[in-house]
Amino acid sequence: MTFEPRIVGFLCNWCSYAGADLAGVSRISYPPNIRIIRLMCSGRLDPVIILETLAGGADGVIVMGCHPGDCHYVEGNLQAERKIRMLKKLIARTGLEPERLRLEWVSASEGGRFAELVKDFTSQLKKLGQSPLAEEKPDTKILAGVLAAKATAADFRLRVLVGKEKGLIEDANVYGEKVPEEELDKTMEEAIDAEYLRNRIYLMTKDEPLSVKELSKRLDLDPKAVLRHIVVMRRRGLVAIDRVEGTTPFYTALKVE
Amino acid sequence: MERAEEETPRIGVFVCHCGINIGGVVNVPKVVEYAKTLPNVVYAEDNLYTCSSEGLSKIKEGIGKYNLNRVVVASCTPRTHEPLFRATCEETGVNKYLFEMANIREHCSWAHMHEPEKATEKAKDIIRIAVAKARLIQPQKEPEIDVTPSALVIGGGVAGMTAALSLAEQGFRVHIIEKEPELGGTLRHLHKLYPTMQDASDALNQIIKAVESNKNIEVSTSTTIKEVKGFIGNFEATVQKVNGEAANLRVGTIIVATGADIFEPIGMYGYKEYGNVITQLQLEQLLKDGQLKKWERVIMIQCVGSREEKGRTYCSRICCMTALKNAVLIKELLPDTDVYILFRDLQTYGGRYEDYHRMAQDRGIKFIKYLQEKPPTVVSAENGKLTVNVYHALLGEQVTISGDLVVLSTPLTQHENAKELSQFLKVPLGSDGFFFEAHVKLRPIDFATDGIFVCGTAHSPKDTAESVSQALGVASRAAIPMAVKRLRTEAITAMVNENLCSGCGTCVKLCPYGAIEKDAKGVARVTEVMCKGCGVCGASCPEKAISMRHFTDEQVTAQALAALGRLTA
Amino acid sequence: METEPRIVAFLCNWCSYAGADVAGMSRISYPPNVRAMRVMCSGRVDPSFVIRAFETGADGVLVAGCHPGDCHYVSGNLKAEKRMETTRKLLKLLGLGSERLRLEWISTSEGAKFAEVVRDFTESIRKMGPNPLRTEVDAKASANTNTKEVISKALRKTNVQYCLECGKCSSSCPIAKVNEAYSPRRTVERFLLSSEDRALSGTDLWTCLTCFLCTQRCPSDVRYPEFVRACRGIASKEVMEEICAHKGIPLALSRIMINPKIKQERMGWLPEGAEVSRKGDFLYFVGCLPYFDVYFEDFNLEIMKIAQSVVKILNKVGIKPAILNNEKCCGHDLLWTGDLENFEKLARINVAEIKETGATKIVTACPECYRTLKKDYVELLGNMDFEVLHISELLSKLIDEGKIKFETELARKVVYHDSCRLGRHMGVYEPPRKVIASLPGTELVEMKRNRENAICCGVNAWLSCNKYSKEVQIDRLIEAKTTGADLLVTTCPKCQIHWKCVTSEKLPVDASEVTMNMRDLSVLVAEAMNLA
Amino acid sequence: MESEKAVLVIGGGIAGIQASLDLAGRGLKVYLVESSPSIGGRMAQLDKTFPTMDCSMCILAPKMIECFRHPNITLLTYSEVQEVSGKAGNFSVKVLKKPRFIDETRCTGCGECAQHCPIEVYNEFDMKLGIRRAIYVPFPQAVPLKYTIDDEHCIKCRLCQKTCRAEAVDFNQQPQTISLSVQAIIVATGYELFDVQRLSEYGYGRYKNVLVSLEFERLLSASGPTGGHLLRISDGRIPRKIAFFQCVGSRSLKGGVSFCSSACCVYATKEAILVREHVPECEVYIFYNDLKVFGKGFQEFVTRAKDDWGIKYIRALPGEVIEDSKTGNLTLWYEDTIENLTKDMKVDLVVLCPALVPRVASKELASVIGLELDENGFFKSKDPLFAPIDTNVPGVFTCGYCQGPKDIPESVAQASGAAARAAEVIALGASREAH
Repeated sequence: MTFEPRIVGFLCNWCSYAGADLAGVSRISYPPNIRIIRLMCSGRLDPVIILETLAGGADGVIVMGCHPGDCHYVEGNLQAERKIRMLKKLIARTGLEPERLRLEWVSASEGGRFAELVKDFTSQLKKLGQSPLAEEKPDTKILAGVLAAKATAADFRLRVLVGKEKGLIEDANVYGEKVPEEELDKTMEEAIDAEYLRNRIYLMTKDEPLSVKELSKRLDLDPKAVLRHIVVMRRRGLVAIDRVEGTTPFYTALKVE
Repeated sequence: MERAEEETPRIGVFVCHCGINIGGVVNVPKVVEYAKTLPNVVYAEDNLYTCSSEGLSKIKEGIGKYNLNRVVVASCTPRTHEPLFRATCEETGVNKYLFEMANIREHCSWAHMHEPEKATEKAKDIIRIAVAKARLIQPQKEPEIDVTPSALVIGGGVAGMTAALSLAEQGFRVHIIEKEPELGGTLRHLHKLYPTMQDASDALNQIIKAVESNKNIEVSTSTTIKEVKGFIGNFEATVQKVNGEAANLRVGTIIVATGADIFEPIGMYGYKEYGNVITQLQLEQLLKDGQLKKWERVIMIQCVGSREEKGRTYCSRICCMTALKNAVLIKELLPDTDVYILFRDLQTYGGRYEDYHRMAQDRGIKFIKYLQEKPPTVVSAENGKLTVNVYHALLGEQVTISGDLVVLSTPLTQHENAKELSQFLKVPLGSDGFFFEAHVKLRPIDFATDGIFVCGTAHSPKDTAESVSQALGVASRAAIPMAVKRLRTEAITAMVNENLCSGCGTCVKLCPYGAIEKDAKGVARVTEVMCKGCGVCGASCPEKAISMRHFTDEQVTAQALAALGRLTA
Repeated sequence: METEPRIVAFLCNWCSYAGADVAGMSRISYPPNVRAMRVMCSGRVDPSFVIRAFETGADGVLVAGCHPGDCHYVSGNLKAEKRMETTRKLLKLLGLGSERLRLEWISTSEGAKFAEVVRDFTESIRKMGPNPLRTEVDAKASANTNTKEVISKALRKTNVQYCLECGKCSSSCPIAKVNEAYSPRRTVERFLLSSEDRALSGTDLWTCLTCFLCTQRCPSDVRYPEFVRACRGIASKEVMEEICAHKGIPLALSRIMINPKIKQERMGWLPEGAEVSRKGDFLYFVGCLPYFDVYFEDFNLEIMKIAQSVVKILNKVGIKPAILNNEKCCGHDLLWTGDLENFEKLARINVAEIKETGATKIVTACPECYRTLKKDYVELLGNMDFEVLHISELLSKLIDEGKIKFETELARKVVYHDSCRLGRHMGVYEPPRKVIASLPGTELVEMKRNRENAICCGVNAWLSCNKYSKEVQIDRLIEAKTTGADLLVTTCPKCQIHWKCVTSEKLPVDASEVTMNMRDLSVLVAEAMNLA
Repeated sequence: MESEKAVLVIGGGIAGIQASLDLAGRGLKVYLVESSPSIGGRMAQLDKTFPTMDCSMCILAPKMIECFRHPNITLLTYSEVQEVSGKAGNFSVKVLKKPRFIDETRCTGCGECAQHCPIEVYNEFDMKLGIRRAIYVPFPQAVPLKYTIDDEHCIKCRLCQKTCRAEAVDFNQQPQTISLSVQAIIVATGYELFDVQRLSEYGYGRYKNVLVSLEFERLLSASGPTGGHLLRISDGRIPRKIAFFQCVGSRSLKGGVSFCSSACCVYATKEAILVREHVPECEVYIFYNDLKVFGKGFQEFVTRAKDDWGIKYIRALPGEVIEDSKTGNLTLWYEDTIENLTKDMKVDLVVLCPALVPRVASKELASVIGLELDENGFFKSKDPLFAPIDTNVPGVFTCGYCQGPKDIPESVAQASGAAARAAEVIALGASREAH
């Protein structure tokens, strides 16, 4: 039997869902691999939900919203775009293919485009193969990565950066300065890196106390960098020293309220 | 009679054949059997047409017989049919938000009509997703608010007065506040109005008389806005007279009819340098005062300070007609005077203005098209004359005209203090400085913020007839909430968990409707009646402190997992 | 009034002029009536010199050249012989008498012959009496007009002030497409800006074909050709004369006809057995065909066949048309060259003569006569008591009524060309097509640009026949040819003349691409009726 | 109570829809009469709207559905107003409901019937570029989503009847006259296209690749006959060069209408941008006379089209179009009035922007109601300046294009204005009753 990818589609009510309706009304056929979930706006989609879906074994997730300028809620679709951009960077770090997540604009009159996109995504995923997180044999390493990513996406820092991205670029920060887009991109990149690793560390140390050396081995990361994260995490009250073996402290995750 | 939310979900699933539209592809009985196996599903059946009166009574029957407190209909798209099924649920005492729809026609049978087996599997999945959500949905209430049946009209020009008169005739109280000592706005400075050539002051006096004698209208001149609080139905405006006297007005709706300024072209074409370079506005005054001289030649220049490459990029719409009108008036009084109009593109649009243009042609008014990149030049010549040099684009030749008077047609521009008003009202200005409507196409006189409207030249340059049309339009838009007195607002709104909120303000910035603000405690508070339920705030909240009614993270996640086959009891 | 004959003599430099010298040197006396003009060759004497000489009152014209074989320029004298023969025919038609023009061969040594010729010619002219045109030395309309007033009236009358400068005219105008210096729009704009000097003193006004294609398409209903017509009256005549084809002969002929003393001899074409009358309800207005027949004899167009066919057809269906013996030019070309004064004179004469016949119906086979009689006369003189029909309208009606029987299968593929006057000017598009379509064995095909979009034959009122008009003509002929038709039918004799003219010159394309059989509609119908 | 009062709205385009929603929203009863089987009007046919490039159907469909759902609105589609009597505050109206041959209460809009109908007819909604069946909805988002049998083309094979499980097909349906009593009337009958065949120099109807703009709009639309692929319908080729002609029949003293349709310069710009979106290498030329950029954001829109999209504007109205009969390509002649040169251009497609003219049917309606028309056939305003929405008949108001050229937002604003005026009439009546 050939591999049939399972796709979850999150569609905005006003344009894309209507576009999918029109594909049906026009009897345009497309692969039956997509399962559609209706949202009021593509901007509604919390990154955590997408990561949850991927962790749940979806072979692909496609988010569809109104074309820029068409959003029923002014610019929720652009917010979605920012989130997806961040998510793709995050996913890239987990070992899961970021191509499993797509964002597309489909208007209410683009039944053909909807079908075309589903067709295209399905064949793209067929080439990519089954998700390593699909039920039968989830790749534990990648799963750990995705779960860390999920935790990262739920964290304050990235969310605030994404949420304020538009304001920072277009208006100004509290000091009345506009932040150049490239600069913000760099900040974002660094934040993704840092927060993702911290969450990895947190999840690892939740299972068992680990030393910097061990963490560095498992994360394939310079011990110095690991230690820097540990320091930050200790300050935030995320990890504490469980025990010291010889001169080596072992860290363990703290429960967070 | 509504069923309590704490009850265990008892879900009924109704699967529609839609004639053979679904049934011809999807194996409906098999799907029904499958639905019965899903958690919390206590009943499932199939119907030929669930939306027929017969189908609807089957739903009602099911609700009664099996004590259902959640209903899932698997048929077509909720975009057209959901209201019908919701209404059916409500008739039986099930809150309409306890209904969920599975679209197995548009998204399944029609799209996969050549793969019946796969379509059947997909239909099962779609129903599973719907059931996953149905298990978690809660009854919702659409909040109701009272509307104060009075309006505040900001600006006492022709637009504001027309809107006020119509609202008053419809039976509502209206407050007009005007910053000038008298009503009338821009029309006070005009001589005649095109295309009817009616005398502007005559017309204005009639309207002012009607306004002043209308017992539903209260006028405050020399008055400006100091503060506006509240939301649709319940605005509270603080207004202040020039003498410092302040007052509070409680109104249900607000109309912005603040008009526009007329651009003064200082430093352009010798304006203020040569006495005989004037603006159309000044010419209106000369015409009004009967101060024309026996000019040999009058030259009008269009697009002075409008349609610029940068800055005032917009076309001011009324200048071509104004120039034509004044040129014709000059010709009437001084038939031997040559009148030239130097234009870029003649904006003689619509049903009547072309005829007006032809009338000007009949009178021998001369038209010269100039190019933006080769604008005319005006220099002073001997004996008080002016020399205008212009590249006649349509002949490809330089033309020199010696004239006695140069008239500059300048655009309408936004008032300087509009920015302040836009902040008071939390309504936006566009890049051209004019007030920016909710939607350029279909909500041209509404603001995104409910209960506040815009008309006249505050919105964009327009002439009297167009301002009147818009003002009447606003009189309808503003009347709607005041006529119904109580408003039901969106139930699908954002909720803030105050304990989680850190007061970072991300949501405040993101909300396109200004529905979220930080309260005294520094946490976000949603004004439900202003919220439209898009959910952008929730998806972006750094603390995940905001949840969306009827589209909670839990519900959406459950649907996503159900799509992957993960639905557990 | 002076009655002494005034004779103009054109003498060739090498033989005859020298002959005249010899006559003098030999002190041979001859009458003093001759005013001699030296030309390098008798071949230089254009018929227009002769016609203009008569128009301005000469009683006789003598052209003298070398004897055949002696020509200093090989064969100039032979050309002169042919031209003078044509000119003599024209003079005959005009009723001036061909004898007023004499061509003689006089060599250097023949002083006596020169004197003899002059003597003899003077005598014969004296017998003929003075040139009837002699008293009326009024060749040109007196330009006693206020330019500003003419323009402002014309602007209003022809909607020029409504011009929106869109350029639809120039991109429709067949001339503007090939001559980038020309644009009706720009001409109009100059008038509107009161900077019309260039237009009035240049060629712009004379370039217009008055084909009405621009007017047909102008959204502002600017009737540019009519505007041009009105302004030609105040535009430079020198420019006009420079660009006038055939040295202005056709216009001169028209002007000559105005003279009441002119009694034309123009009825020679009537076919044998033709039944025509002097008076009657039904009049056939022949037009200038007899003159064209003479002047364009070389084209072998059998121009008179048109008139003959018309009469035969009319007779066949039982109509005995009245024909004016002294029918004057309708004045079309004068009108369109801005000579309103002379046009009016012709109009009044013709209308009076028509009234005389008692005709209530006039048929013409010439689109220009058709327009002029039906429209311009009415505009000038008010409504007429007669109805004007184009032959195609009449034929179409007769076919409808079953009064026409066709005898011959023509087996022709015919393409029809709408002449500007019949088509766009007068809106007659369908009758000629109907007539052609009803001819047995005839297939009617259309050019791409037909009916209201048809392209002019390239010349109007004998003006501006130049490289641009030739481009237009060749383009049109190629268009006709590419339809695959084997016969090009028109209702306007002038279209045929202009095309024939262009194809008889050096062509920029292969002759096979443009050469086509041409036929006038009436001739074709007569053929089908076996009346040819 | 206002709820007993009713207003008749004639015309189910965006203006009529907006007026109805405003009135219904404030609690008045509305009868919305539309002559075609669905409301939506011209706007439903548009792909995008200028200057925001909003998807037209995306923003219109919710309003259409709202009309259908609104308890205060009675939709009378496929219906015509036949008789109006009475006066402001008390009109009696007779509406003729044409037989759809479908029981609207039974039809579920499932479309099974159309799948089986053997008759194919050119679809008017797609400007006859696409195909529909003899039993049809004009377009998938039609409101109401009820099928109609096109009596003219139906061959009565009754296959639809056999396939309809809802038993909605009723060949015995008769025209039905409905009597209404209303207090005020709003007329919003919109426009139709000027017959561009009258300008034979452009060859519309003779040349396959000369289209009118509304046809082109359908060709661009994702829901149109080519599924949104920009192709020449004549031969399926992708056009590489397209010319738009402005003022085809408008601003004319002869052979057209004297007024300016007001929207063409900008909608042509929109279509031009869409062309570049669809086929980036396709060159687009817009031939115009005066660029009418008077509306909000229009000038900026045109500037963007020039600078960002590379649309070329040439100030000229072309004189003529000539087809190459072999390739179907077109040569057009124009005088570039800025360069002052007359030249030709070869293009693959010519799109004519015709004058938008008041509907022929509005003449009939005018006589039914007693409304005056102006010389251009628009409903005449009582006072063009201060009572633009009022007509010569008290209690009857007009809005939208039928009252004079305007774009969508102007129509929408004016429709609300008409609603306000109608509400005033009712308020006046109510206060009289009270006294």
